[in-house]
Amino acid sequence: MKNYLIRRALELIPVLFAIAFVSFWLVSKMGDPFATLIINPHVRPEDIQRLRHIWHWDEPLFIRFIYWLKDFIYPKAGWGLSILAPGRNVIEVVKSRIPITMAFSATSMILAVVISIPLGVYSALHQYSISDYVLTFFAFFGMSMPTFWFGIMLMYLLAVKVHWFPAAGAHSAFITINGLPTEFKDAPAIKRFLDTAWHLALPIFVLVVFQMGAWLRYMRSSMLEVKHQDYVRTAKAKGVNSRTVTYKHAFRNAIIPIITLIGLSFPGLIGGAMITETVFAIDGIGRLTFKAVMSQDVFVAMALITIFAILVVLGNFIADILYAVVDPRIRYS
Amino acid sequence: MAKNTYIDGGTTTSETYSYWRKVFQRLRKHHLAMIALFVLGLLILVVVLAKPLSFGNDPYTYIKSVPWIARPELAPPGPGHPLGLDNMARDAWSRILYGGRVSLAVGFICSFVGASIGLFFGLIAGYFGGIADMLIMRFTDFMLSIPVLPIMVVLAAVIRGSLAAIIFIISVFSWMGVARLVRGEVLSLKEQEFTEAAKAIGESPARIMIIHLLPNTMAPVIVASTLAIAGNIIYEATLSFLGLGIRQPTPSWGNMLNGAQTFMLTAPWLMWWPGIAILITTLAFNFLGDGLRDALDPRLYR
Amino acid sequence: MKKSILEVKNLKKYFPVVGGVFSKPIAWVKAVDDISFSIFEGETFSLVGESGSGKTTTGKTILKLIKPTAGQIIAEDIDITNFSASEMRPLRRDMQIIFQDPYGSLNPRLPVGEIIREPLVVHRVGNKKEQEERVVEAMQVVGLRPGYLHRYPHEFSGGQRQRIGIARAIVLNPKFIVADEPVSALDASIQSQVLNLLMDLQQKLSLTYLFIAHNLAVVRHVSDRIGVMYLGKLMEITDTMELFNNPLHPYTQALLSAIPIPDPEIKKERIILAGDIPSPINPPSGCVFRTRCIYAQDICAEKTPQLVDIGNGHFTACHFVKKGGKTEFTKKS
Amino acid sequence: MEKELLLEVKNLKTYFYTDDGIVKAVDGINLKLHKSEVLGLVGESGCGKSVASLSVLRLVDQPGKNAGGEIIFKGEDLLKKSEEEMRKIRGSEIAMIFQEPMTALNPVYTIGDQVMEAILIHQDVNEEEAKKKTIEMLDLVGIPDPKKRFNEYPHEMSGGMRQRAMIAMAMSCNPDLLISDEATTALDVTIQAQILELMKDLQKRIDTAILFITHDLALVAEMADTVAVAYMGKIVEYSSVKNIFKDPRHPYTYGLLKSIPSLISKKTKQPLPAIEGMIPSPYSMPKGCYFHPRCPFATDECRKNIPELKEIEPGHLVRCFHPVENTKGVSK
Repeated sequence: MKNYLIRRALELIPVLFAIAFVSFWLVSKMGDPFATLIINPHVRPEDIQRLRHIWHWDEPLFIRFIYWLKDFIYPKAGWGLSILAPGRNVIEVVKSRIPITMAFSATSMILAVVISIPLGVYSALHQYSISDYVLTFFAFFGMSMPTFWFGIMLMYLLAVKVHWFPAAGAHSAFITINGLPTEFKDAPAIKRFLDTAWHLALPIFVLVVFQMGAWLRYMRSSMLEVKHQDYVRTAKAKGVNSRTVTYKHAFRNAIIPIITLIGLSFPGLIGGAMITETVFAIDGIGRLTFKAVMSQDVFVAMALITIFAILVVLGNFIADILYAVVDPRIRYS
Repeated sequence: MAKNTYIDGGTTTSETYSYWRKVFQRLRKHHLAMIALFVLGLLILVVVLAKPLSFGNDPYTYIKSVPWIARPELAPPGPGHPLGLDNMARDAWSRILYGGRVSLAVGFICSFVGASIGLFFGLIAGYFGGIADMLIMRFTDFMLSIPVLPIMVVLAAVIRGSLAAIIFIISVFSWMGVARLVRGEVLSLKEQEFTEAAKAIGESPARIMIIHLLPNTMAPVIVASTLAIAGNIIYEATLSFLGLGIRQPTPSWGNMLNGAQTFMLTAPWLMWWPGIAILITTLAFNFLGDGLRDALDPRLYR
Repeated sequence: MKKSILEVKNLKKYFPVVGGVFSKPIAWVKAVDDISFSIFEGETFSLVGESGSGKTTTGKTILKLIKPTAGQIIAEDIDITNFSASEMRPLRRDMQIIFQDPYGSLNPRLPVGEIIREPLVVHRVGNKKEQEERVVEAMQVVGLRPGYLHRYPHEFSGGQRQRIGIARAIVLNPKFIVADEPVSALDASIQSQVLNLLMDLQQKLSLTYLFIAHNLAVVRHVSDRIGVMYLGKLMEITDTMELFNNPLHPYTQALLSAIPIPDPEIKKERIILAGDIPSPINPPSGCVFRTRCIYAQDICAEKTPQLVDIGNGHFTACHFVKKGGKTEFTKKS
Repeated sequence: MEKELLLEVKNLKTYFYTDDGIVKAVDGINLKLHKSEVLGLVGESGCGKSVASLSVLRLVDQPGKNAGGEIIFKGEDLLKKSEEEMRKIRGSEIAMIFQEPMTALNPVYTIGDQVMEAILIHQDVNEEEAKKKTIEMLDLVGIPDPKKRFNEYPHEMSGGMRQRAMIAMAMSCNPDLLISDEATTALDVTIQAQILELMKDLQKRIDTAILFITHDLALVAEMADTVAVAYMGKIVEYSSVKNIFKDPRHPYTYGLLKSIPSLISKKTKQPLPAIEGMIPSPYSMPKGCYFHPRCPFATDECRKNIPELKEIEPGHLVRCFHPVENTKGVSK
């Protein structure tokens, strides 16, 4: 198993490097980050030249990338040049947005998996029953639904028409404590948590539905496949009761292919989070990416896309480890 | 053994049927897939006949006035304009019809291009193995590790706007699944003796791939491509919704929603129909794909 | 001396086993390890052995379906060992193969007529009409109704499919056919039909067979000479009757005694070999059979016994079998 | 001496209700198995032998269903038992081993765990005792170094060792009946000899009756006391092993025995007396006797009516209107 994981880890390094380079190249095609500075009448052309030199923008693409990568890994004070947040360190800007995105995408992913796996098993065990059809229909609905539209519709129905949920943002600006409006950052932790949860309920719901469809279908078909395996029959022939047959013998095998899919689902989750953040105006890294691209904020966009790539690659690696843990056949290869 | 005594009986029937006919027979039993097929047929018919079905409206023309409300911009549904007018006073119904052309075209073309690239890479990697396989699969894994939507957004910002650009952007990210699938199939087909028999006859690799491997990988590719159409339609809609896809004034279901969110409070009806159109289309492709999977499942077959 | 149609000299085929951090070959499966034999014109030469003995690999290597690691393959005085695919192509008209799996050996998407016609198309034999005539003729010869031309493989039973495979092999009028376990996947009542067909075709078309099988009763019935393989090595080669009446190698003796006999009244003394067949990845030193041989001595671990003619074309690879068939076995204490 | 009757299968029917029609996989099978006896059930693919064995344990999957008959085990009809009662019988009173030891063992659990599970279910022992018993069982079936092997996964073992583990699992609760469904088919001939030897040895020691299912007539000759020959879901001949091989009366049994290549005969490289034709499609079974299209002795009667399984001499049952006469010496 050690060899296997070392090999996988080593394979990830060039992948990460390549993704970072390709995104760097693409993002730099978006526009010249220094060109916009010319609008400012206080900035002289020499200053722009100087800035270009400081950020190695006068070097060839690949060299520039290496310098950029170095700065990305060990950010200097005042590193980067952000249009959205002028004068602020790019890494700082990005860092402040990560927690909210992580919080609501991780929550949605865990919820989606935790709900859909038992439902998928149930669906497989009751193949062709009414509940199987209902679940199947629901799964297809989740897979077919355009996330952004689903988000808008929920916002319209549940936030605009009836005011059950807030329409936008990750939290309120002010929280009422003892009848007094208090600034969010000064409110007690529990209040802050509840307020955030209330704000994120709809976006999380959207993401859960978006992810659940696929998990439900995968789990159902994996379970159906395993149900007819010889070892399930052996277990029955041993006199194992049907509960144990299902959960000890069948489920344990059915979950193996699902785990490999977790790694593959990360890019989709990031996309989903980006859309949801944009629709619900949540200031996470997804919305920031969109804004950065739209305003040609090259340094921010590069940092963000590299961070996304790291997340995907790490997700793959975690799935690999999990896979090696659940499948004894992999441990020795 | 005496000559001309033939071995009769067995599973042979008097009727000769082809594989695809049998598949269709099984598909017919799959009610949801048949409904999906019907819905898709209808959709295609509707977008092809967009002009006669538009009640004489043109998706690009600004309507100067409507009788039931003072300002034509964001006018609610009324006679001749069943879905009302958008913020630029264009007929929403005709825009949905013409937008459907874009969505379906993007869905089909990207899926076809993706499947073709995937088939090519998958066949090469699976059949030749070794270095070719390693390079192709590393590249595939690399593509799968890319956070698709953020990169698509960047790409769309770099090459902006045209239908061809959107098709290119989506196609770039829609071949990896097929490549992996085909490679896996080819690896298992290679284990089967008919591939070896072809080599023993002296067939060239190209002939083996085209005559023996390609037709035998088609079933899962068709399923994957059908499901991919749904995904590609959603990608197009998403990019257009974000303002990075099909550009105004060309209608697309996605860019119709881009405008609609802004006017959610004043003209909520504009939000409903493009979304429902996307949902129905993707739902139909997903159901059809699922039905095809059951109908093509080789395990039930033999 | 009879004319040899095929000669194999010191043939070796090693398959790499990859592993470790860098997926480099860390070991070799010695599927075929230094074997030599000749096949005479018009005879049926059989290779028997258990799984992992390398008999199928030998058959496929002879036809260059697998690239040999070392040694020589000489077909009618031409050394084809290093022939490229295009150099092999004209020779393939004379050398054909019949496969084991009647389900996997026919392309499920091609109608039977096309499957049988493929060899004619590839070798550009005649025009379409002539090709179709030859297909019909081949179908008649193997006992398939020519009216089945347009049917697909799945419409046929296992026995019929095996006939289709045979028709494909003989349509080019080859001289030499490798029959790789041609009846082992068939039911007993169908097995005898196909064996009869193979023997009948040999007579009619003066074919030479390399017959690969694990069923010794079948092999006994169809072969002129037999080679016994174990772990990639040849243990014994001799005429069929000589092998069954006078097996000299301890492995052959054990193998023959392990065959169940369809007669409840014959209760024979069994030689039950201890232990498993060792892995071909790391076969025992010296004589590969020594780990299970009841007569093994120290010399067996040190020296690899050579396959030697002990008289009348009876070859054996055992340190204790001497010229004239004298054996000097002593049981291990 | 007549032994105590352990299992009696009466007119058992198991049908598969598929989209293309009903497949009568088991179509009225009758079997009798006495205590500590070995009954061989032979037949080619499609004869229903495996389905019959699974039917006895009531383990036939959808779309297969019992369509009638009785399975009397120790005087009680298994078909009338509740699922819970049935579960208690499986693995303890009736155990089963399968053809493919690789797929029949769960890949994610160790051999030890899987054998121990059977002991823990049916015996009133704690985990430690069960583990001790498991290691004893592994040792008994000839797995070397059982303590170490306890922690190995199926993929780390050879086919022969896996089948030994399956046998250990099956025999761990001293069953009265062991069903062996093609248990040696996937194994090499020298390993098959080992496993057969082991089964014979255990059968003597534990005094278990065996329902020995195979397609290989030679194995039946070796293992069985009584033999039932199945063809297309029906028993066509039923007798002592000696009768079946020395005096086969059904044309199918007779033809089958004659068609297998011999290990003694001098007449090699000669055409084998093969049975013509092939088994009919289960969706379009012939009228009358199922074997008549391939039978050299078929008459109009055979084409119209299905013959009954009749006792033509004591202990020898044949389902045929025209049993073969003068068959002495067919076996080689």
